[in-house]
Amino acid sequence: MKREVPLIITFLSGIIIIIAFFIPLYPFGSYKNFPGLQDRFLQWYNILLGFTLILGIDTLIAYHWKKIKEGSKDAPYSIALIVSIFITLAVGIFSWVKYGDPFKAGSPFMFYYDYIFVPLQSTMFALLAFFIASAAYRAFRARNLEATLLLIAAAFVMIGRVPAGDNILNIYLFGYHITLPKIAAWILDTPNMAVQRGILIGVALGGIAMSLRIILGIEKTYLS
Amino acid sequence: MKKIYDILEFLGKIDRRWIFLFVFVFTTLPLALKFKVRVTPTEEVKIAFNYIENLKEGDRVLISIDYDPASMPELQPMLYAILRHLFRKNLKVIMMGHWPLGLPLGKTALEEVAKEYNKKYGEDYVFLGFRPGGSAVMVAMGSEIRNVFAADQYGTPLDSLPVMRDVHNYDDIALLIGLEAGSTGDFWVQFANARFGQEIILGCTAVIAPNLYPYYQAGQIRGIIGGLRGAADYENLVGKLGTGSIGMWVQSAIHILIIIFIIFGNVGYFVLRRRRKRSV
Amino acid sequence: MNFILILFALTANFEVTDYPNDSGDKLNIKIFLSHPDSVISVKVFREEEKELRELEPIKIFPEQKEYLLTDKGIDRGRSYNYILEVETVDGKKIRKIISDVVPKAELFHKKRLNVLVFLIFYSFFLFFYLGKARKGEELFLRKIPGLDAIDEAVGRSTEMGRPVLYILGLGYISDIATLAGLSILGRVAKKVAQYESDIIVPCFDPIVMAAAQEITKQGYMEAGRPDLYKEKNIFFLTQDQFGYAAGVDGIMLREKPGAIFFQGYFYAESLILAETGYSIGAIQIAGTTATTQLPFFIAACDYTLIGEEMFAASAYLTRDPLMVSTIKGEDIAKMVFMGFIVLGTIFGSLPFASNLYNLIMNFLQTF
Amino acid sequence: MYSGFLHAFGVWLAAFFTLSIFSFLYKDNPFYKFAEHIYVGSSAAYWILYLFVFDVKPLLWDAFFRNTGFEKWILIVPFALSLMMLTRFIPNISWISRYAIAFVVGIGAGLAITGSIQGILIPQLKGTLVPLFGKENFWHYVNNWILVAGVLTTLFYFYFSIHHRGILRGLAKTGIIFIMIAFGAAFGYTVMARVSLLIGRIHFLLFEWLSFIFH
Repeated sequence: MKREVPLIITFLSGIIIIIAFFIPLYPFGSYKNFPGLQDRFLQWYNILLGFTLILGIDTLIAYHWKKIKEGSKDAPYSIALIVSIFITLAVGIFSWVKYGDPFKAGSPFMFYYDYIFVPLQSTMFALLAFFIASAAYRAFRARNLEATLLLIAAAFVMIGRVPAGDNILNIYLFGYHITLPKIAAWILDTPNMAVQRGILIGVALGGIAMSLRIILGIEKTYLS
Repeated sequence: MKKIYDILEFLGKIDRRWIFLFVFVFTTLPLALKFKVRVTPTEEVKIAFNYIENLKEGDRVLISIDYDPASMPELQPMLYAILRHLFRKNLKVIMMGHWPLGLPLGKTALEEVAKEYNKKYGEDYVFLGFRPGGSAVMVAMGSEIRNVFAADQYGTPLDSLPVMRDVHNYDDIALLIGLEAGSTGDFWVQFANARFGQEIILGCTAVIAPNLYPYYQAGQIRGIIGGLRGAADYENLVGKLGTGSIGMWVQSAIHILIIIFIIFGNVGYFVLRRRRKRSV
Repeated sequence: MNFILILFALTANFEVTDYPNDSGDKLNIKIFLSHPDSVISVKVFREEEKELRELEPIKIFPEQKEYLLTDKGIDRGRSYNYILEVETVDGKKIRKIISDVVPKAELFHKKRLNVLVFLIFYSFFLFFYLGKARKGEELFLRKIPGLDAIDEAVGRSTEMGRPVLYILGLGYISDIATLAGLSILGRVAKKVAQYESDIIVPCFDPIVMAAAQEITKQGYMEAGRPDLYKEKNIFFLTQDQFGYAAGVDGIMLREKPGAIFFQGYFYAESLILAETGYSIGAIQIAGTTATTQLPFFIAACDYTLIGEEMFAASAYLTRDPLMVSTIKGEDIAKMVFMGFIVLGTIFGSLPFASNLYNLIMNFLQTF
Repeated sequence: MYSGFLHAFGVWLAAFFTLSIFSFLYKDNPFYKFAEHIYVGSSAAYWILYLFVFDVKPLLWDAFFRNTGFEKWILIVPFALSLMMLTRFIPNISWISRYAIAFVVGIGAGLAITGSIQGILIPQLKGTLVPLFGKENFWHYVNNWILVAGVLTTLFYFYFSIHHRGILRGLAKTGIIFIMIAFGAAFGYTVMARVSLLIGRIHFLLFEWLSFIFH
């Protein structure tokens, strides 16, 4: 009962979406102001997907709560985490009730967003500028043909896409004006495009195979 | 001769915190001294600009905020430049988003630029906000946008907003501009363009720009505005330089710095390998 | 010259057709105006039981000659009359009437036949191979060169008397890349057990950690050395992206592993991991489907399994019918794609084959 | 947006968090850990807030009071499914959440199949059918040759049902050359993205935090 019914639900909901894709007739497609099965299922899907956003939160709080109870050396950080969850939530709900919209410029929630959340998240990723420079220096070696090709293409695109590269190279070949930006643009337009297309097709084929297995109940890991 | 090899080998072993210092200095100094550089716009950005330039006055343009503060330095200047262009051409702007963490960024930019061109909310622009569902929202907007957005962010029903009165689905939207930091752009292409024929231009971070070229070549999107370079190009085309252009001088400096680091690293590597081959 | 222009009386016309591929509640109205600049207003009315309903007014642009309007929410199968009224600058009024137009519903969306053809063809081959694989038939998969690199790396690491470090990335148990990484872990654990060496697996997600412990223990058992398996070497580190990278860097510098494996789904932290791994001189074998991280791994690691090579490697190792049959099904689809591209480009280049080429292109048109 | 004092206090707060994250460059330290945990905590809270502001309120609450008749009472179904989803937080009855998750996964799979075939496979195939010779100028066709060769050899590189020997080995080798050039381009462009993030933060530190020095 606990395993069969979910598989049936997955099968029915998946099949109806696929059938409604091919058959516009009511009840699959909408007719005048009677929503069809597809539009109604999508509406329910939107509502439910919102709830999946918060699914991980209980494991997060449980994990940090355990660290506080155990009194591990990282306990103060866990306290900071749980406290910041509730403060942000309280500030958010207060702003929503008071201003009718938490994003109203000047509301306490926007203060929290502008001066705490934005700096934290954007600085977190700004670290990468340093790491990409040190990784480029310490780890990127032309150890074989493949790595050499990668580094040459990288150098062309890097120098071709910044203003410094505009007038380093200026030659005329077969009536074409060759410059570094044009080489970089060509690398992105043709070889890069062809490979990304090849990979895109491979990923799409894999995704379709996985989705088919999910609908037909062959793939059950999502139920674990 | 041995002295030179020692120096070359040393080049391969500089401590990484020196590298961090170089990057910090070459970013802070040019910014502090406000170095500016003129960029000649790249082809795809010009094509995107011209596409918007050919839209008719009063056409409705849907902007989708699909990024968050982690991609703000690239996409926020791009959003400002695009909004200035749209309002200058008296196009109607409808803003929504799939990344809730980035919505306030979109809303702040929209209100600021709207004030700059004294546009009226409800008449010239509208902010719809976010609905969970991703591709399901995109498909629902293909039949009737009110199935998903019955009201705007402030609770006003769409029918009482002049901009939205005769907008029902993609047939009434001249162009969709997606500002992408992840894979939401791919979904727009699959569900808005392939299924309903919606014309799309994608502005994106430089990380995912290479992944969008297959859509551009296949004609599924009309233009790509890639990374800070794309933002600076668009600022140039619109004729109002902003934070996009300021960063380009630093980009030049750091890119050259990194290429030099790669060369140093490889020189040190090959010297070491030759010495080890001879001594073993 | 302008005398002739005035003689050209404005012609306005319109045409009402059934909205294609719908549930029968819509009609398409196309309006033609020869001189849009000399038109003040255009009104379209639908006649229902002697009562005229005006449709939404349309905005006229001086240079646009054609306008498209959709009349919605009408009854399938009922016949309707439409009236077009155009008012011109010099006060003239043009009236055109089209009567008994019937909106029809379509059973099948004709523009989406290409999707159905592909779906049927692809599903057939996927389940054809699944059936064969489940019956135990031997399905050929070429050996992935990366597998030799994996065995060699473990060998050289144990020769130097140093442990092996295995990183499963930041994916969850539901990510395909993490599942592939776990099956490759099984192979590495077995090799490590044979060489009587140690394997360290710091994890990002508790559920993935539990699976990793299970698979590593099984690897040691298959090598006949269950006594060497140390559960404490497979532990949960942290769930923060950069905290995890910093933690793993610390382990690398302390334990100085001879071989490091990055197999799973990675984000921007791949950079920090691969760089420190290279700096301690370890042999690094990476594998991920995250295309944005592949450039760093290729440049910094000794060998990298690119995207689908990871699935092929784990299918080759585990011989799991589901994985093997999926790869065979995908291969058939790729072969058909390659054939289609070769034929399509040739037809596109030969002038006499152009109508065949246009037939293919129309078949592939999605909207 | 904020009064003088509030803005100044906010900028100093932002600068504190910016510098504590940057301290990670020197080494992992308490300041970084403290800032990082606040980041994880506050973003978790955002998701809870967004659930109510953008999902429960407009799609359930407002929809219930706006609609009438059948459309009004049909909303009981998504409401019930949402409660079933929430049972995931209660250990002994968390298996009920499987029904709601099964529905979400089923719809997601159906959308993925139709989206991938119609949105990726068919248009990408159509985009590759470019002419290889004809009246236009010579270089246009060279470009098409390279494009088609790139797609074919990349697809062949990820083809696992045949040994890569002889001529096929050459095809795979060409494939890997194309792939390396493409990943090189991807790496080159990513550098710009990462550097932009740093420019954003340094720009903030200089012109907002130290605005009394730099303006």
